[in-house]
Amino acid sequence: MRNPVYTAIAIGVGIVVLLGYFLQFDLLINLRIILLEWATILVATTLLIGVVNLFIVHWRKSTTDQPNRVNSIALLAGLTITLGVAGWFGPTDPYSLWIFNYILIPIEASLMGILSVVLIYAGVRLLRRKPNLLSIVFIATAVVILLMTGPLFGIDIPGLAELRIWIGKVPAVAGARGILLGVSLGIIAAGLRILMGADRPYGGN
Amino acid sequence: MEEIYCPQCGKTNPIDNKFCDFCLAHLHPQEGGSADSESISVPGIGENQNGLGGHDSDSNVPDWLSELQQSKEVENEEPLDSDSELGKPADAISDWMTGVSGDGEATIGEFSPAAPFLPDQEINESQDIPHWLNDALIEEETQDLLEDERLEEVPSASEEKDVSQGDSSPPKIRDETSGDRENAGPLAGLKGVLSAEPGAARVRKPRTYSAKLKVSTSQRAHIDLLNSLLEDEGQPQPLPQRRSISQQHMLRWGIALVLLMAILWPIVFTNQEMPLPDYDEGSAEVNRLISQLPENARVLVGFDFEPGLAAELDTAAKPVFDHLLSEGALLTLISTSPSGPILAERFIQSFQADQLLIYGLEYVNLGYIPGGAVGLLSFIENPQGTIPFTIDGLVAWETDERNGLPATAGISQITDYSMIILLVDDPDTARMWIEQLSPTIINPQVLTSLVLITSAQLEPVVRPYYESSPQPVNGLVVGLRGGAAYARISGGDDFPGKFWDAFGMGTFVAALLILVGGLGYYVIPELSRTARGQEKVKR
Amino acid sequence: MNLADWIGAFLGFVLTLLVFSYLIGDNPLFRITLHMFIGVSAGFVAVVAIYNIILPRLFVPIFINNSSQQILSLFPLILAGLLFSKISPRFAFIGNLPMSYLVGVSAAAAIGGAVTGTLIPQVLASMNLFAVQSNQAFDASVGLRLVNGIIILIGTVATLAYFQFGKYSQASEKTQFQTWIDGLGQIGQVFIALTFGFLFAGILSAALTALIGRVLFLVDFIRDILGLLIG
Amino acid sequence: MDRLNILGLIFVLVFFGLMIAASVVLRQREGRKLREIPAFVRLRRAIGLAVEAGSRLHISLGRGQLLSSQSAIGYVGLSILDRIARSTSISDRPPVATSGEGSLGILSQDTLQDAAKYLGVESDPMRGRITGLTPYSYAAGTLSFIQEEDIGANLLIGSFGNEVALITDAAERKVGMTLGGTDNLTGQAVLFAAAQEPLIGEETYAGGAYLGAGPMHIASLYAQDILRWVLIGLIVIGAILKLFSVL
Repeated sequence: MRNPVYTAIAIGVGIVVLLGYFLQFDLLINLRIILLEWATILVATTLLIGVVNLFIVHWRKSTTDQPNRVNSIALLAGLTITLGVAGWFGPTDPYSLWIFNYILIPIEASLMGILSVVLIYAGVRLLRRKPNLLSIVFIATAVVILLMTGPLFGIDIPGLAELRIWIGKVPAVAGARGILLGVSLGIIAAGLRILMGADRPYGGN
Repeated sequence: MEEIYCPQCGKTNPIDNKFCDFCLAHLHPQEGGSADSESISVPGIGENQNGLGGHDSDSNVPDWLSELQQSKEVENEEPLDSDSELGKPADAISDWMTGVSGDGEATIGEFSPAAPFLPDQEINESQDIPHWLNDALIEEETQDLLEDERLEEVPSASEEKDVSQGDSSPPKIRDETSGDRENAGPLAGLKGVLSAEPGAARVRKPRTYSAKLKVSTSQRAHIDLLNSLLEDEGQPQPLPQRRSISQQHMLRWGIALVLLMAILWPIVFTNQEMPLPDYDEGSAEVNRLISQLPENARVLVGFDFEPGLAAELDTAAKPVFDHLLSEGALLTLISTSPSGPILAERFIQSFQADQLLIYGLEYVNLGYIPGGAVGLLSFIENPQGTIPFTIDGLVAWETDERNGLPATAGISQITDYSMIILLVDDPDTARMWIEQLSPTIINPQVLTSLVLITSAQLEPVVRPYYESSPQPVNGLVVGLRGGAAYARISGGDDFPGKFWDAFGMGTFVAALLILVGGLGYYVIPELSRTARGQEKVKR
Repeated sequence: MNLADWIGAFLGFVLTLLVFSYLIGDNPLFRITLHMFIGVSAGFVAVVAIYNIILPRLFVPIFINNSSQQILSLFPLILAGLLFSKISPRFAFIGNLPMSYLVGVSAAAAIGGAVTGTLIPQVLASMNLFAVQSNQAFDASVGLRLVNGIIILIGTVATLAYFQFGKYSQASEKTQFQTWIDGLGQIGQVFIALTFGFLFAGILSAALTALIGRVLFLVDFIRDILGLLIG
Repeated sequence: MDRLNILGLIFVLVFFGLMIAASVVLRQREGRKLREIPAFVRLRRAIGLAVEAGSRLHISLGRGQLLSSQSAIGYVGLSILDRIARSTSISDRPPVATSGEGSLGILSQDTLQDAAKYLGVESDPMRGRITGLTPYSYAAGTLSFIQEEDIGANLLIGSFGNEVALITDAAERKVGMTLGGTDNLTGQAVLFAAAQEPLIGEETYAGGAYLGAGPMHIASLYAQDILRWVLIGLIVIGAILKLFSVL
């Protein structure tokens, strides 16, 4: 049996915050603001715990004799140096910006660059993997949009530019809206399951 | 009936048995294929020995000895296996699995027999079932069969009689060892299995009872099955998928090469610039709004993108900010992602060469609003209370008691800003900003306008907000194309031409690759399959 | 460029090449680079969190506010302290209290956000497509708007219908209603594929821009080096 | 008081009531069948295979911020993690979870520990991993995690952006099954092309129901189905009323 205290806290706090979204009573609104403010601070704390967790995992890995330990050492080095420099001088100091500009941005932007190859590869294989109407529609749309996003050597294919704008304005909006509405139904269901105590991801068994 | 003693457990077996019925050790060292024996001994790790030349190099070494060597090496490997990831094995089975399947490709990568010939990746990709899965399967099969055997071996009345003629009955032997857990050899990790100690083989006198009585048909069937399984596994795999894997590699390499060439070409060789886009309504609207800003207008700028997209958003935003700063706007920088404040600072620094921007006077960096939509809403409702300090700890706002920074002077609520510009790469973040801001700014009395500079991927998400009426988004610069259009509209000729050329080439080649490559990749195998089918029919 | 910039550019050059090496195949150097990246980005996140939230919002209020606010600001401090027990598996249970608090708040925030942020605005936006001013003359542009509005409406409805989970008929025979829903779902799928295709092209062009940015950087660096060597 | 807000509250209350009602009805008699979603059929098979073959399942919970709508998909991922941990922990190699956000990481550890306690086995906190704290570093961490570990199937259920392509690519290189669903539109578009088994939009939220995470998960699907048609009705009626300038 789970500890009922935790469930009660989750449900109680949740209901107050939820009602605060819809009902405009001063007391409720103030209570909601305070509860959310605390939650915001706690989320930042979990972020720090995440960093500590990362550190511990890789510290353990780097101190045991295993083949991937060099990766963990690299991670720890990156983490400690950044914490030291940015923590001491401040995150927007030129020293911190140096690390950001010459280590973080090159790696992340290159990963994003690799993504283009990965995505083209996925696009090329899609038809073979799932030969159906949806894949054809997907690929045809992607190709038309791609062609019309770039300057296309200054060549003007009549109708194609208009088609691109129309797709972006009409059918893509319809699809996106349908998906978003469906997703919000899913979100409400998942949230309500927590608020009625059916799902209890917090510990306390 | 001729019989043979097992060199490992000392029991008798029919002469034509390849393996001992009891401990699965090799009965004929010189005949047994080494691959077989190793597959049994310790899958995964046992295979390694093959690569290291354990058996092949010296077939005279008796099996039990080589088994012993192996088991020692296996023991040495164990620290490798008990990686911190693994759950602490709580029972014998998970313990056994831990030992068997190893953890991490390190084991496979380093010791796989194929390692000298193929790079790691090839091994991993070249088989339908990964090594570790193979090993686990073999071991599991072995385990199942052995367990079945044990169950079925509960002696029937006649068997009991026969067995009693010997010195001791098999169950008794088992009892002797049942408390121990094997830590080496083929049955590592199992409790209550027959002793594999070489000493036992030497000390104990061979039993003299007929094996015929012991091996039931079902056992025989199981053993045959096991043998055939193991032989199959021991066979070198023909790597049926290898061709298609290398095909995939080739495809990847091909795509990368063509794409890089297409991008490099205009960057390195050509000077012929592709035409900037003619006109873009969203960008034109942004241009108009900025031109209409009052003197020293306060502008709130949200930097909400990931550093990976810095190239796209920086380039798209550059012409807009050139224009904005030339109008003398004072900037307040903010973000809802932790990397945002640093990206903001970096972006502002990129203007310093042309135009000196003094911190606090012309711009101020408020840093990061935590808590996603909740935090953002609280900032919109009460900016001063939510972020009282700048990222470097200065008091950000002017209050009755204290002086704030000039860049934020006169701002007490969000609608005091003349314009809010948002640089964003994520649809959820964009929607979050728009949805949270729109109740406040869609108000005829509010003069604050919201302008979005977004990554190209966001167009279908943000365009409806721009198109709808009332308009929650008043201007829209989408991706590199939007930035190029803005540069053309504002007359700024400093839009990086090579960038735009490479972009034109890149998008064209990408579209072509997907279209032609996709069709080719689909059609060619289909054609060859049809051709193969026709050949078969002819035959 | 000063020396620090030269060193930085060289580092950036090498790191870019190391990441690009993944295109040839996965390799240990690529992984080391990735791990360094994870460490650096985590370091920045931690520092920004400390500078922007932990210090000004957790600790500063205790010292500068009046007594009632000071007491109030002790609560998050205590909760955050309890949360830190999650670092040790043995004492993790102490942190269950703040976690259950966080889960409750976040579930409510999710529901509130979905209803007020997505559901209501999107439904209203779908309706507003048909808001034609009564005094406005019905011309071609209004007609076009209505046609587009109808397409968006059908697309939205069909996409929503595609997600229908329950079946209205047993497997053997389909009721008319079920056939109708299935048909609508098929149309919805086409709209979904179209939307994804559009988004995919956008993502690809964003990724291409990043790739171009990196290639430009590499080429510029080589040019700079050559310029320096040749003079 | 804002009329729309009140409407919103009524919507949530009706949703709540319908979920309760559906759970009661489901308990009394067998409900209608759910439509088949191929991805979940294959997932169940993959879980079965994992139990039999002792391979490890990897569940990636994404990097959704807790105080936004993204948290909901995180909770769906966690309930699937719980379900899978309970069905596979005892057999051999229990599942591992990676996440890109501090709080999700903590929750995944709690979930795994609860499942282990329920089964009476010891749990290792290292199985709930935080692999990075920004979207791309999370993708990078998960990518190397997939490459370094022996994983039979990857479930990506959580909030992902376009960076998810790096994860699916790594999974494909390792020849493992990849099932992916997210709330993020660009993430979905990428998964549609790159994942072996993509889940679209709301389908991802149904994961709990399709994997048997509890009766309330199925009940909520029925509530969603009813309210879906209510929404459709509202949109159509609203559009007609707008057209004739009634509203």
